[in-house]
Amino acid sequence: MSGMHGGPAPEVKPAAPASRLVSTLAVAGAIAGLLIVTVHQWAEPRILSHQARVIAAAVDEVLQGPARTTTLYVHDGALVATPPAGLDTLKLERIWAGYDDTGRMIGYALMAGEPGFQDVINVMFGYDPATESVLGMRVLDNKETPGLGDRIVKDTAWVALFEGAGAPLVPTKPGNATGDAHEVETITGATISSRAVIGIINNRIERMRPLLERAGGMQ
Amino acid sequence: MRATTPQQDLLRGVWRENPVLVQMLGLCPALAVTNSLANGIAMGLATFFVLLGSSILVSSLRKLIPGEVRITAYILIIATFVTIVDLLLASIVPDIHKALGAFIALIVVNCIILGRQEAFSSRNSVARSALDAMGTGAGFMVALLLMSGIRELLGNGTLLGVTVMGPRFEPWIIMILPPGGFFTLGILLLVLSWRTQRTVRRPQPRRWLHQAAVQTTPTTPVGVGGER
Amino acid sequence: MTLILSAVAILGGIGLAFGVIIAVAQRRLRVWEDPRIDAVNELLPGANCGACGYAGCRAFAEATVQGVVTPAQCTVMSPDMRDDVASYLGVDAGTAVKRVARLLCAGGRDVAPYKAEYVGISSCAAAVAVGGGGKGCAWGCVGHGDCAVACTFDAIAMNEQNLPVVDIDRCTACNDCVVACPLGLFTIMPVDHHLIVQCRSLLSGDAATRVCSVACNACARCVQDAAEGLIAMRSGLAVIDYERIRLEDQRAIERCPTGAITWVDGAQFQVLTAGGVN
Amino acid sequence: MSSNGFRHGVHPPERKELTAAVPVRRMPFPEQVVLPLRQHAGKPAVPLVQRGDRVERGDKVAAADGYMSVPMHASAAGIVTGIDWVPHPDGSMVEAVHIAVERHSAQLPRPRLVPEWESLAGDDVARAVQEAGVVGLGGAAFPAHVKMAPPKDTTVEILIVNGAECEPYLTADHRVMVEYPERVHFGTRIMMRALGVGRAVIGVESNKPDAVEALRATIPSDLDISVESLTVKYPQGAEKMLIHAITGREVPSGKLPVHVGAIVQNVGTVAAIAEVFETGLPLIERIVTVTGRGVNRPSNLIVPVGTRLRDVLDFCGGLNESAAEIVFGGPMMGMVQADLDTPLTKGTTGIVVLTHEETSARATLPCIRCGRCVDACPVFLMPQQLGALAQLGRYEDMQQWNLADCMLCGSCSYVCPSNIPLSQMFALSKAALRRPKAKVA
Amino acid sequence: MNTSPTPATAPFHADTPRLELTASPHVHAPDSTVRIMWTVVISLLPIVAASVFFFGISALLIIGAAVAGALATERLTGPRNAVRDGSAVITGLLLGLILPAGMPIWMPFIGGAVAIGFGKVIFGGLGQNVFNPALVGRAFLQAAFPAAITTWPAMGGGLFDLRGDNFALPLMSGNAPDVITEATPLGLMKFEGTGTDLMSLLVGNTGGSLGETSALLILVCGAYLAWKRYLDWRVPVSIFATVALLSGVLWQIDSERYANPLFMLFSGGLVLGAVYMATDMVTSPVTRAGAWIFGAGIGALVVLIRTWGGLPEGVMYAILLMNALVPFINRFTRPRVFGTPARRNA
Amino acid sequence: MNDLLWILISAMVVNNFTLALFLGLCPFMGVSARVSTALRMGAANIFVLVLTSLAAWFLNRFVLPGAPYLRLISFIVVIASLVQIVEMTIRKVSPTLFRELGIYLPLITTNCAILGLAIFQTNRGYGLAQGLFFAVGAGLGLTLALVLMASIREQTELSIVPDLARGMGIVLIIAGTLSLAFMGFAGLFSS
Ligand SMILES: Cc1cc2nc3c(=O)[nH]c(=O)nc-3n(C[C@H](O)[C@H](O)[C@H](O)COP(=O)(O)O)c2cc1C
Ligand SMILES: Cc1cc2nc3c(=O)[nH]c(=O)nc-3n(C[C@H](O)[C@H](O)[C@H](O)COP(=O)(O)O)c2cc1C
Ligand SMILES: Cc1cc2nc3c(=O)[nH]c(=O)nc-3n(C[C@H](O)[C@H](O)[C@H](O)COP(=O)(O)O)c2cc1C
Ligand SMILES: Cc1cc2nc3c(=O)[nH]c(=O)nc-3n(C[C@H](O)[C@H](O)[C@H](O)CO)c2cc1C
Ligand code: SF4
Ligand code: SF4
Ligand code: SF4
Ligand code: SF4
Ligand code: FES
Repeated sequence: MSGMHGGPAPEVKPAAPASRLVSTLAVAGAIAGLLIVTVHQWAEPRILSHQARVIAAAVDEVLQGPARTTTLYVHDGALVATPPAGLDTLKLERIWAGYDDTGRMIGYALMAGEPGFQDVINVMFGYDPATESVLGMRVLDNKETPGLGDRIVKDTAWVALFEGAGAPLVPTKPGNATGDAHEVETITGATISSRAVIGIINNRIERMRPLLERAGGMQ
Repeated sequence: MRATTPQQDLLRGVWRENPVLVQMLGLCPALAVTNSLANGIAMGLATFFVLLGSSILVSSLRKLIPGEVRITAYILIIATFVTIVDLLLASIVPDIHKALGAFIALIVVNCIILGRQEAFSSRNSVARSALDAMGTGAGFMVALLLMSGIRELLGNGTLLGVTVMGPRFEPWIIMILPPGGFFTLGILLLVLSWRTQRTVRRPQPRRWLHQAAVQTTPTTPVGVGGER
Repeated sequence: MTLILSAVAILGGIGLAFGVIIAVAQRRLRVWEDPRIDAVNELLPGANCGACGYAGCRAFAEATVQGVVTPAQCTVMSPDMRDDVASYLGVDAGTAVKRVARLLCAGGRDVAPYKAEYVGISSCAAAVAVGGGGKGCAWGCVGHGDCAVACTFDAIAMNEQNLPVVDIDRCTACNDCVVACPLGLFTIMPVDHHLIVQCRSLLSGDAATRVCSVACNACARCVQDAAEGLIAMRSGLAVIDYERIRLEDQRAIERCPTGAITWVDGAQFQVLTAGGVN
Repeated sequence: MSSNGFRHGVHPPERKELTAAVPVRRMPFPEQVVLPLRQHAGKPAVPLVQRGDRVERGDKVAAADGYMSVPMHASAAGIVTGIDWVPHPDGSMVEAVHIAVERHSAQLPRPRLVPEWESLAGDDVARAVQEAGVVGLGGAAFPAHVKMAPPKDTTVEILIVNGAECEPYLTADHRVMVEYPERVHFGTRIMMRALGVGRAVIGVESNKPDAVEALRATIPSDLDISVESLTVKYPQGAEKMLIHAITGREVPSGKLPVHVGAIVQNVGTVAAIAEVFETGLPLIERIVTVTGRGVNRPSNLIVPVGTRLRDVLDFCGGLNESAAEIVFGGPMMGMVQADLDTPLTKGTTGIVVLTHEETSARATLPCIRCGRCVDACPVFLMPQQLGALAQLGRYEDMQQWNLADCMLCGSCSYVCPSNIPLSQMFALSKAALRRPKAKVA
Repeated sequence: MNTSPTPATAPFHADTPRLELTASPHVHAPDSTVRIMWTVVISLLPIVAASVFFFGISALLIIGAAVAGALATERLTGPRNAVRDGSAVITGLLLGLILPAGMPIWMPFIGGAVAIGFGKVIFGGLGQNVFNPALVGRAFLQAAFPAAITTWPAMGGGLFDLRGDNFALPLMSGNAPDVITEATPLGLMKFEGTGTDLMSLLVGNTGGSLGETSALLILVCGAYLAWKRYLDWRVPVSIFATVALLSGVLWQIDSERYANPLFMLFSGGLVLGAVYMATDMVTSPVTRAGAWIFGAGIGALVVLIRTWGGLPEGVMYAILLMNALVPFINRFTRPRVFGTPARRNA
Repeated sequence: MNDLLWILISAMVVNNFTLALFLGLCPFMGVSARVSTALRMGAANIFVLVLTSLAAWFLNRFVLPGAPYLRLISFIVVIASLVQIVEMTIRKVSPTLFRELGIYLPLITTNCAILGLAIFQTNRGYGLAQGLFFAVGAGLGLTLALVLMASIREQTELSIVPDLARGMGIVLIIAGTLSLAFMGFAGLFSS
């Protein structure tokens, strides 16, 4: 099954001295490391900044264009603005707080992911603990079926439903809506995915509520 | 051994020994990332680059590398190139990098690349290895273009995101789902073997029943089954 | 800077480590097989026909690599393929006498009629097992071409008289047809043997010619005409002693009343006009 | 599972009504009898006569060639016209002693002494049976004396007399049992004595009540003989099936019946043995069923061995125009005949003339894996698998699927809705495996 | 190699008819593959009629298109005369019967083509296929046009009004159906947790695909085939048994979360699938033991997918998955050969 | 749903490496002609996958925290070398076992599934236990796909496949149908 056709038969080499084997690999390895790390030096800042941009955009969106945002880190059960030194900030769980130009806090942007129809769906959403309402939602990435599941991204009307919806959200079959603020219609043909998104948000809020309340007190 | 001309080195891999369509190697990327033309092209280019780079390096170092550790050494070389490509894509075209996901990294184990090192570069001059690599890379590219073209066209009605099949076209979602990948490649192979069919005739295993019962007189019925 | 160093260190380290391990391992654990065997095997036709007398091409490859046989023993290879193998191994290609398959029956359906209709699986073996296949002459070719199917080299085609015609250029004397024929009508012999009795029927006289007009009716004229001891009459059939084939000449066939004994030069029967393996 | 049957098997239409009630008649002597030297399983006999010799009815014309062989006797008085090739029922050619039957002869056998069997030891009885040229009349034509002297290391516990006659159309055994029950019992007695077994069972399919009746009525009081009525199902008569039905034992794959302590002998054979010790006459004639819609006067006949097919047919009013195919034996396993000059042999149980409607080959379709063949095979093979392999000529693989255990009963071919000639393919595959292998793969 | 001896002279014996030589056995059972197939076709007609009764002319259009697609492909790519054996008609009919009434008819046509092309001809035509062609067609359509295939037109409406944009241009999507759609009983169960009453399931006036509806009718037709021994009753019986058992147990555990067994049995495609599709002799095991295992496997998978899976209905996938296992089942249920000690597996 | 169990099942059927994620297709196409071979290939695969999972975990934990960008190269080099060593050892220690499994090892090294596993495991931040369940699940999934394909191919080998479809064409169509069938598992235990 291999692609190894043609080419002359391998001439029978005498076994090379062990020293050569070792040195070859060691040197090769070293050189490889050198090359890679150099490129990496060049590439890393760009990559990080791009990631930052993506997240910033999402935060911006789900918080409906705050004037200012700050990043908060979850550190032993509390939200801290600056984590103790020595910890890699990228490794910590992060949430973002948004403020309007008056400096009043609009709400928090939270990230969460859980299995949807095919695989894990990652969403970013804005939440205002004061009014206990969702400010906005954006699916960061998903592997749902194109044409069905991915309506949770493409169906802007549906995404809009989350703005101002009261938490906890209540999934409703299209047409059965009673106008209650907590209701979010599911998507016909993508019921599972849409329910998953709603579920993710609810669960995340559940888990973060104590933290947020404490933080709220902190203000 | 009959030596090969440079043209052969170059052209062999493109069609007659196409790595994907003929040798059935490097199937994973060929199926996994071909759900849109853009991805196909990106993956094709990336692989091309890695293949060319490692072939040149391997062939130039072939005298230095002892046979016992050649596999490991080759892999080192290949992996280095791949990592570099990975970093470059991530920093230059992040979206495509995201779409291709892990499959950029998986170029390392793309059977084609190591296969070529083992089979060719480890034994031939830099120039010939380079030609061979270009040919094979191009062949891989051809396969990817075919696959991803067909799949995006039917699966989304677009090419490179541009609507081609008209606004009311009902996309065949299956084409961008895993089964669609298998089916597309399957059909490609069928078409190919249909073309070769007409040139070469394979000897067929004997099947008594399907060379119809002996007719001594036309009145006695022919075995219907399976006649072709 | 530390970054760079650490990277170099890590990969260098890994390389070092496995360099050592593999080096040790290779010393301890190497198992070696002559790579030329595979190479030669690649060069062989891969028909696995056994004409060379070995169990498949790879066995032959081993033999050639060990120098037990010359590449020419493989009757299937074209001359230049032979030379490839020979030159690769740096040995002499060697030579072999051309042998081909000969049919010991001339009873096409025009001269040897059928007495009943066999209807069923289109195979000589099958037909013969069912009431003898309906051929008037129980020894004669029933003409469903098992041999033609068995021949891996497309050397046999059925002619419009339902007799197999051997293309002596393609025939590699692989013996498949000999095995395939349920009536044992094929035999392998050197092309330069001209005298052949194309009949196996043990009937004699009218009994023989009644079922096949080209049958050997045991009149023994060829025995008298041929060189002393070349041909003998055994139980209703003229038998040629190929040990003495040097003595053969055309006189033997001149007075044969049925033409059962023939002087074959090249192909045995007239090139097929119709039918044929498709 | 039922004590008097076996699992799987098929139910072909019996068609026995044509001759079941027709009493056995003796056929007049033909002008010529032809005695093939190969009429039995084993080595052919060697001729003792030449052209011009005069022979009386019952004279030995060919001698047994070793143990696995039997002598042959003139079935009619006349002049030997030569030893020449004739068509054999199996389609090949065979050398045969031709005898021009004497027109006005009384056809009386030479007076001969009847062997005193009570005084003989088992082996001598067997030897006498061999001398009389008796072979199995159930179709296989296996030399009878061999079965009468089983290997020393085996013990025979039961003698099974095979009166199943499961093949459609045939009624020869049926008539024997109805008309000569005592002879059957006498033969059984001799066999039991020779084998030294205490118990004998006569197995008869329940579609022959009169036969069961007749046999039961005449069981000798001093013998442990019982008559089993068996379920009507093909191939009930097959040795293995019969033994299973009667003793509940399975003959191990590749082994002989004696390995489960049983010997199976066909009723006709048993009767023939009895005749040897009643009249002293060797086996020179047998009962044959001539039947089928293609023959004008279906009947059960006593026919001299070596009578040519055409003579028998003529005596039965010849063929009618619907006749298409002539079979020696039953339609399930019988051998089809190509030539009317073929002589009847000792193994010929019947002549069945089939019509076009019955035989006209139907189109063959691919296997649809309906599994009917699997449900039909009495030895639990997977014919559809075997068939597929056979088509590709993968005979070695077929052995993995127990091709060797296939007894070519034809049940699978019978049921296959796609009309695939499975059993024929299996016969060919077995043959192919026997052929010398010239090469690999 | 079709040259074959034609007699050159008259038969030897002028006085006898020309004799035929065929291999034994010389008699044959009456059933033939062709007869079996066409009988199944006929047994399907009542079900087709019912679907027309429920879904009006649309049903006929869909089924017709599917059959057309199947036959066309069989005719063009299949062996000569293959269409005559009727199996392609069955494929088409069954495919049509498991589609919703509202879809553009070019979809069923493609489905039929795929069913025969990829499901059958590729494998070598009649009897050679591993997967149930009709279901291959259905699975293809479901993956290709998931939206179209999960919108179920409601019952009712006149005989002649369409249940959707049946006549959308080939390859173009239909207009949003102006007729009311309704969820299938299973959809309701899965997504709303509401059941449907047994009677309407049996009679069949519920949403769903054309033939999935009237359980009773299907059972009757199936019984007829089983009686003719054209389908193996073991398969449906063991499917029903397994589903009833498993869902019964679940129901005992928590009758709130899990559907009751009767609902499981008679909703969705289970009846049609068990009776007509799992029983396709080509794609089901040849041994009796195999049939039981096969059925049990399907039953278990159906319960698994319906209860914990993403999709409301799993019969199609269950059968396809078990189809893939059939070669395996055959090899492991190989009967013990007469006179051999224990089973050997090839 | 138990986390570890979900990882296992998801890797095995829902996101089957071969049929849903397109990993390890070369061996899937190449070594699926006979059931016996497929089983051995599967076994060898499970072995290497577990080995990989361990190696990856070790590297991530102890070697690479400082230099994530060296992951890829370190993974593949380590895995390939490990496999090559294992291969040589088996070949020496037990020739029979080598004939049974060993010959597949080199092929497996070239197999995306292995590296894929390492990478996914890293990206999803699996711990040791999770990693092992993931590896086993993936291995079982590969084996399942291989064996199914093999048994089907053995079956189709017996029938009269049209000349066109001989060889790989039909294998791919079968694979496609299989992955269609596996879509039935989509969303299993996720909602
Ligand atoms: C190929 C295929 C892919 C699917 N993909 C999704 C999906 O990504 N997300 C989803 O919620 N449902 C998906 N489904 C599930 C069906 O659409 C399911 O019927 C639907 O979610 C139920 O919603 P409904 O009750 O509005 O019909 C898919 C179904 C199929 C056949
Ligand atoms: C990343 C990688 C890719 C490989 N690709 C191929 C390939 O395409 N074809 C092949 O036959 N072997 C391939 N191999 C396997 C090696 O070629 C195999 O180890 C070699 O043929 C035997 O080397 P050894 O005898 O020194 O162990 C690959 C191995 C690795 C590690
Ligand atoms: C399929 C099959 C069916 C047979 N049917 C019968 C039968 O009906 N009657 C019979 O006597 N022998 C039948 N035989 C032959 C018996 O197996 C056994 O050879 C015979 O009864 C032994 O008795 P014999 O040697 O005296 O003929 C059959 C054999 C086979 C293989
Ligand atoms: C009882 C029975 C059920 C069948 N079911 C199907 C089926 O579900 N799908 C199908 O395509 N063909 C079916 N067929 C027809 C035929 O078997 C099928 O087309 C074969 O798979 C073609 O090789 C069935 C045939 C019978 C006798
Ligand atoms: S099969 Fe016969 S004819 Fe064909 S090559 Fe072999 S020997 Fe010659
Ligand atoms: S020579 Fe033999 S095998 Fe060939 S056609 Fe004649 S009988 Fe058949
Ligand atoms: S009976 Fe015929 S069609 Fe049915 S499985 Fe057996 S061989 Fe196939
Ligand atoms: S012929 Fe062989 S395979 Fe067929 S039923 Fe009889 S024993 Fe079974
Ligand atoms: S490319 Fe994935 S295994 Fe070959």
